[in-house]
Amino acid sequence: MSALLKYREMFLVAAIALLIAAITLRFPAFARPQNLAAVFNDTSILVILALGQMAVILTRSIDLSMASNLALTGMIVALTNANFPGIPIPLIILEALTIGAVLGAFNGVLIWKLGIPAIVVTLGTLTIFRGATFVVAGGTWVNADRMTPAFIALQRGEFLGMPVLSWFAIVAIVAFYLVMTRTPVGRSIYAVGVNPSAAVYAGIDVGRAKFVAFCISGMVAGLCGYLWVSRYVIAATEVANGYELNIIAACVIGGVSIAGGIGSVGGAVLGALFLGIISNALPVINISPFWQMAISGTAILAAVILNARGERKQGRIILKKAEAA
Amino acid sequence: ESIKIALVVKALGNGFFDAANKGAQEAAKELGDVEVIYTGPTAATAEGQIEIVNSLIAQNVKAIAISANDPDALVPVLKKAMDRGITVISWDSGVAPEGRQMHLNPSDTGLIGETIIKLAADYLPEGGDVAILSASSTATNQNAWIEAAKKVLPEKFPKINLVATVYGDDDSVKSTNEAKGLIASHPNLKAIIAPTTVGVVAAAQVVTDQNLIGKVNVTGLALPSEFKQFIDNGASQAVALWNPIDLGYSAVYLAHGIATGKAKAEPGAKLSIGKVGEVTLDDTNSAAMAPPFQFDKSNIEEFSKIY
Amino acid sequence: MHTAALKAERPASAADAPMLSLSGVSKSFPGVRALHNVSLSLYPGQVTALIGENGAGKSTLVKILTGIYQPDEGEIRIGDDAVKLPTADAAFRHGITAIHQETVLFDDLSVAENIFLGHAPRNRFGLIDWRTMRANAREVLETMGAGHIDADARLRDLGIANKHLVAVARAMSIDARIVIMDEPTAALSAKEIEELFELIEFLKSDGKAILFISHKFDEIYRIADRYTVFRDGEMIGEGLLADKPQNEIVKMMVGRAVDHIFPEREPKIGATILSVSGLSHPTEFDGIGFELRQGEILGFYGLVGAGRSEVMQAIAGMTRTSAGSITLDGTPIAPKSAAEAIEAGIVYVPEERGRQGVVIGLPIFQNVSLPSLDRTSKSGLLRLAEEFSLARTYTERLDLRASSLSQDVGTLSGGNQQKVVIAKWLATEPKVIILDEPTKGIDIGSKAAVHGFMAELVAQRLSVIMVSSELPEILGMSDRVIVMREGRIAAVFENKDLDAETLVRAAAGIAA
Amino acid sequence: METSAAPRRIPDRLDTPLKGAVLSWEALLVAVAVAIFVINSLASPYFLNAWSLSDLTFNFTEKGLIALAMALLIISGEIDLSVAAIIALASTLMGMALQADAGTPMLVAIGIGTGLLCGAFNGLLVTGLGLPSIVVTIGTMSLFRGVAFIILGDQAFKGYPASFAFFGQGYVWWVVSFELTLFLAAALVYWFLLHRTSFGRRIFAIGNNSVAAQFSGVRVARVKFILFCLTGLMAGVASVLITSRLGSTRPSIAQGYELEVITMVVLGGVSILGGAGSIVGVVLAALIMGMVTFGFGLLNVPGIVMSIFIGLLLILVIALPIIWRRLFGRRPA
Ligand SMILES: Nc1ncnc2c1ncn2[C@@H]1O[C@H](COP(=O)(O)OP(=O)(O)OP(=O)(O)O)[C@@H](O)[C@H]1O
Ligand SMILES: Nc1ncnc2c1ncn2[C@@H]1O[C@H](COP(=O)(O)OP(=O)(O)OP(=O)(O)O)[C@@H](O)[C@H]1O
Ligand SMILES: [Mg+2]
Ligand SMILES: [Mg+2]
Repeated sequence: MSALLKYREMFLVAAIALLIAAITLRFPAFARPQNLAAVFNDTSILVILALGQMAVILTRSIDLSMASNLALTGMIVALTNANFPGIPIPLIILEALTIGAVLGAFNGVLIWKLGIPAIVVTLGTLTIFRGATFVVAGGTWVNADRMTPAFIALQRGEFLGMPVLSWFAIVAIVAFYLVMTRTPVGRSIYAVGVNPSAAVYAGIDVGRAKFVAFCISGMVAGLCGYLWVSRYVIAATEVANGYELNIIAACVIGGVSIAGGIGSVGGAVLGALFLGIISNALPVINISPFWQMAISGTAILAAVILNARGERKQGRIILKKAEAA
Repeated sequence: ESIKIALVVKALGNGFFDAANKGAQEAAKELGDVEVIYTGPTAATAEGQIEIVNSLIAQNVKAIAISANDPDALVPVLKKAMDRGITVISWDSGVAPEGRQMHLNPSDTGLIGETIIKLAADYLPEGGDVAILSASSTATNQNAWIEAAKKVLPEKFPKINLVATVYGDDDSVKSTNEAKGLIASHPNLKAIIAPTTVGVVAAAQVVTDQNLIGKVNVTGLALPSEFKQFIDNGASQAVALWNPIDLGYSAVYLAHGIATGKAKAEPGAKLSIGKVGEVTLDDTNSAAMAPPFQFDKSNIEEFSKIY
Repeated sequence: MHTAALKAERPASAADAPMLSLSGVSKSFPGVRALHNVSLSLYPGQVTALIGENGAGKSTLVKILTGIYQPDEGEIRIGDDAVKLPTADAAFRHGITAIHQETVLFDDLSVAENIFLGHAPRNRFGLIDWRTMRANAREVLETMGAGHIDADARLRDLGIANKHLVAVARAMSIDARIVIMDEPTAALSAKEIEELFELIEFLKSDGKAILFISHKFDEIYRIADRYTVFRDGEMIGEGLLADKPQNEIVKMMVGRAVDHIFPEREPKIGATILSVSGLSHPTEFDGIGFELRQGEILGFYGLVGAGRSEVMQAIAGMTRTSAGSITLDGTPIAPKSAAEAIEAGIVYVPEERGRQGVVIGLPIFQNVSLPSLDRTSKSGLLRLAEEFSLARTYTERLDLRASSLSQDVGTLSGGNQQKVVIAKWLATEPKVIILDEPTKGIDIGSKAAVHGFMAELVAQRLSVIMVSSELPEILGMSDRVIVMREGRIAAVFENKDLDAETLVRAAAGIAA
Repeated sequence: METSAAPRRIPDRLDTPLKGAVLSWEALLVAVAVAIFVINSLASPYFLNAWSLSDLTFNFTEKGLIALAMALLIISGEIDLSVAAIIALASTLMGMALQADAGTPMLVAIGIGTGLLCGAFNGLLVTGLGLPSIVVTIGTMSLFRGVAFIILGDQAFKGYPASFAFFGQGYVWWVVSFELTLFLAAALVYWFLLHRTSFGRRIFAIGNNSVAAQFSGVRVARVKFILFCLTGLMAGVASVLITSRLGSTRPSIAQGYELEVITMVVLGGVSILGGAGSIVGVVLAALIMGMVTFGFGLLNVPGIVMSIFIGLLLILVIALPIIWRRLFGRRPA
């Protein structure tokens, strides 16, 4: 759409290309298509999560509870699978989506109906959901030996030469693109972030738009709960602990403005890929993994500074207009 | 009134420690007047263990038996516990000598170090590159074993080439990523040695996922119940472990003995551990239990039913 | 389609039944009774002008009709049916559309989307059809004679006038029966106003009922068929405009003769206190130079967006300048922050009261003492007694109506908030006080109080700069008037026999 | 409310100060704190014991010290998520100084100094470049802890001098620890700063309307910069205490503290949107969180389960007054 957004995404694409080129200098095999596909596959979960977080941030809110939601939903579906191995996997996925959405709706309702700031609500549910993970499992872990082969195998299967996990991410990207750009719900999420009071005049219920965004982020977190536990074949209380900040970081690097209203599906995906490439590359180019944190911190700061430049409000420019007239 | 003994573990939910708790409860039943408090933080951090030890001190427990997340950070609080008359021993993963009265190693450190290398070497007659995927970089026991392994390498296994040691922090995701990194950056890697039950599962899963079964052999220390499938599918030829049930049993038995004055922790002392036998304390008041036990295709089925 | 082409011959007949009628509508806000038992009727094919002073309740009525506010009591009928308008959406569905007074649009969305948000065209999968939407947007803009606006542009990049045209386009994009325009011409140029009027004629001929709000009588007489006058939230009168001369309407609006508003005073003008020369800003203004004398009220007039506020904010340290000098009382100063300007003795009472003036959430006395904290506190420690006495002194002089000084300013009415704002800056005991639109949005009584107080200030040898877009205020209060246009000074007048037309010509750049 | 016939003389206040105090947020927190104290005493026979109560304070003093400064920062409308990372970096640098044989005074200076510098770095990015603080400090959070990881890698620093141990393990008098004493003293200082000085008043003004504050001559950027420095400084102080208490340094030290500190501040009645809050509330919230975690600990409830309680407490304490007002507080307009 807007030229500026395009510019920002091109910038990220360039940064990622540069990053890959630099890594390839040290480790030529990195740029091989199979390897890049593997990196994408590794980053799929972060990509999906970042899209959900983007929907929330666009409405001037923030969801700190995504990683905890992921852990709780992941634990519940793992327990379901362990205790009722006969339940087919599509139903398990449906269960993950539903539980995630319900947890997201819990956040959303508090924000919509009571008007509590999102950061406070999700700070609370961040600990509540994770504590609940411990409680539902009675403090135990669910290991590979308790999961059915189908539960573990689904995302590892191949379809058209790509792992199913990657397809989950691709479907999510397409779905988000359509929802965010082509549906009234998606556009109202943007509108609420750009100017909440104007949204009221346009007939949009601001609280409801936030509620919808939180349902979306919750649903996405729930789905990733299943993907996560079946990927790492373990469901534990500590799963994805602290990951909420990685998700937000991916959005920020992708140019999603924390002040709401600005951000795109492409940006969020690229932001997640940027972090994914770094975490994949460091071990192979033999940079101590201890550098990873500092590098992603620097990337976040660089991204905020650059985005702030792009966004800086233009002056009124009375004089120029006078000359033009 | 019963004697309270706290079994503090690195993190709750870990199958290895749950098994140790089983043994601890057995010991309690056998000793009669003992109540075991099984506790630990949810994430394997020293701060979490410190808060727990503080609350144990307040509860006036008689003894604390701890598997520590950090050998040094826990010393001050454990000292405080001893000052208040509580018996403190460490087991599995030790604390520095000034922070406990004795330490119970699950096995002889040197022996474990040698065993983990041997597990890899047995299936590498031609020799080749191997790497270690450890738990956290501050874990006392793993560090000691790796040290011991490195010592025996040059003389006993000259053809084995240790190319890297990385740390997965006993976190499945981090361990998975580290294992992937090892495979990517060392194309000739023949074996991954993971002397931790979390890391070994993660590494075996990565090898399975990347279709490297037969090319990269995963070995190390593993719980048979968690690891059976990887022996079955060939990602691993063999792993080793001691009996965590016996370990938990012994920790409580020893803590009870010292706390009640029946036993005394001093260099050279021989201490009884009931049905498991007895151990002898060395200069640093450390003792070692049985040599590690090896699991492979022949016996994993049977042991996976026990722990 | 073009307006002229479709102009149908359908004379308005007063016999038609009202398309929309309101009766007994009241609406109160905490501390303010915005509307009391008002009625209003709109007729198909006719323009009704809603006339009233600032704060009379016009915009509140618009918001009730568009579902933003709910009336406390009263009835709305469309045709013969009583309707409820609980949301903006409900109002849309009843065929009511409005151009609001403030531009309530989305800066970061495209022009096309601003026009169609909420009723975008969809394709057969139910997805928004951007291509059609852009085409429709272009068509609507063209119909209004605003074809120069790029439908794909981001709204942020548009000037204020174009934004306003987008707001008009948004209202036009809905196929409505009732069209409401709340001061639609305030930010438009003469040519754009012409085009808007052409559009209104077209809507009239199309049988729509139109409510038109404006403070400009020439416009009202030109376009409207009927009038309704509000004063202080009450309906004072209505009827056909053709029967009513302007002075009678003004009398209904104000409730008394107009010339009583401004205080009589005998200016005692002294030596120059503030002199500004060559003050420039890279993008906003250029070569501003003037002198302010002791005991003088210097009026700054110009059209909205002429850059007066920017100049004043630069003098008061809020914006950096690229060139020029300021001398206060013989000493050159270059304030780099409001704090420095206040220290030097120049204060700026800002134009946007809610955003720049009051600190809602703090009590009245803390608002008043905020710029004077260094004076009321002792080595950094607060002294509440000092703050209260300072606040009491100034708020009582301004005749503030409040139940206590510890009351949150947010609970005060707009006019009383403005008094707190003025008290706050007066309390710093400045040498020069700059008032930017000091009576914007305050009721007539408070307005007189502010004017009276300004007279009192200059009588006490203070010097005042007053920025105002209201001609009567400029003419009634200033000793001299400076007119700004497009970031530069266009003319300077002594206020002797100065007439409105001269000022308007200077502001618009039309040679006399 | 306004009356049209208001008296010429406007009274200073209507409510007596006492009436305000009874209905305040702090009163609610006092009630919660007392309730938890009573429940703890009933639930565990070990709770009412001087040493237990003393040990309890270690559960909140370090986070509480940071919360004091964080409260001011949040009231001004900003936030700092990097405090835990600052602790890690400061501790790491202290460890490095230790390797170079620095003495205790030097170690303390380095710890606090690092905190101050990190805070200044945050402040510079936020006020100098006008960036949103939540994003900046998510970035510096990774950066600071990342630098600690780069320096320390898989190592740990240990062997702090005996005199250094006093800060985190020492007692000033009987069961009164040095940490508790420092926390109480700092609380007093911050209370004074926020509620009794013109600096504090300016913080409230900025939090409620920073543009109007700027127009009123408040140096907004300067005040915010100072608040970031103070928050960093307190994180440095906390780092000294934690490092002393653990007697060693790892880069993963104090993981996740930032959210606990913010929870404490919000629970203490500070508005996350800025502009409102009190130090008394924050101190009470710190005490409540300490008592809850310690009380559950005495019952050997796993820490993660108590966090459910803390999360619920946070949401309930904020939601209940809103629901209450909806149900009963409908005032005539
Ligand atoms: N949201 C609100 N809260 C409190 N008071 C309000 C609110 N909206 C309007 N008012 C008050 O209601 C009264 C009527 O305001 P309104 O905006 O309707 O006036 P208006 O006739 O449109 O004036 P103008 O010509 O200046 O636009 C004013 O006193 C105003 O301060
Ligand atoms: N391009 C624009 N976009 C949005 N708002 C604008 C624009 N230009 C002007 N405005 C608004 O119009 C109003 C008047 O503008 P401004 O104060 O800058 O001009 P001025 O010459 O000082 O006029 P005045 O002080 O009489 O309103 C302000 O509220 C300003 O926000
Ligand atoms: Mg109006
Ligand atoms: Mg202006």
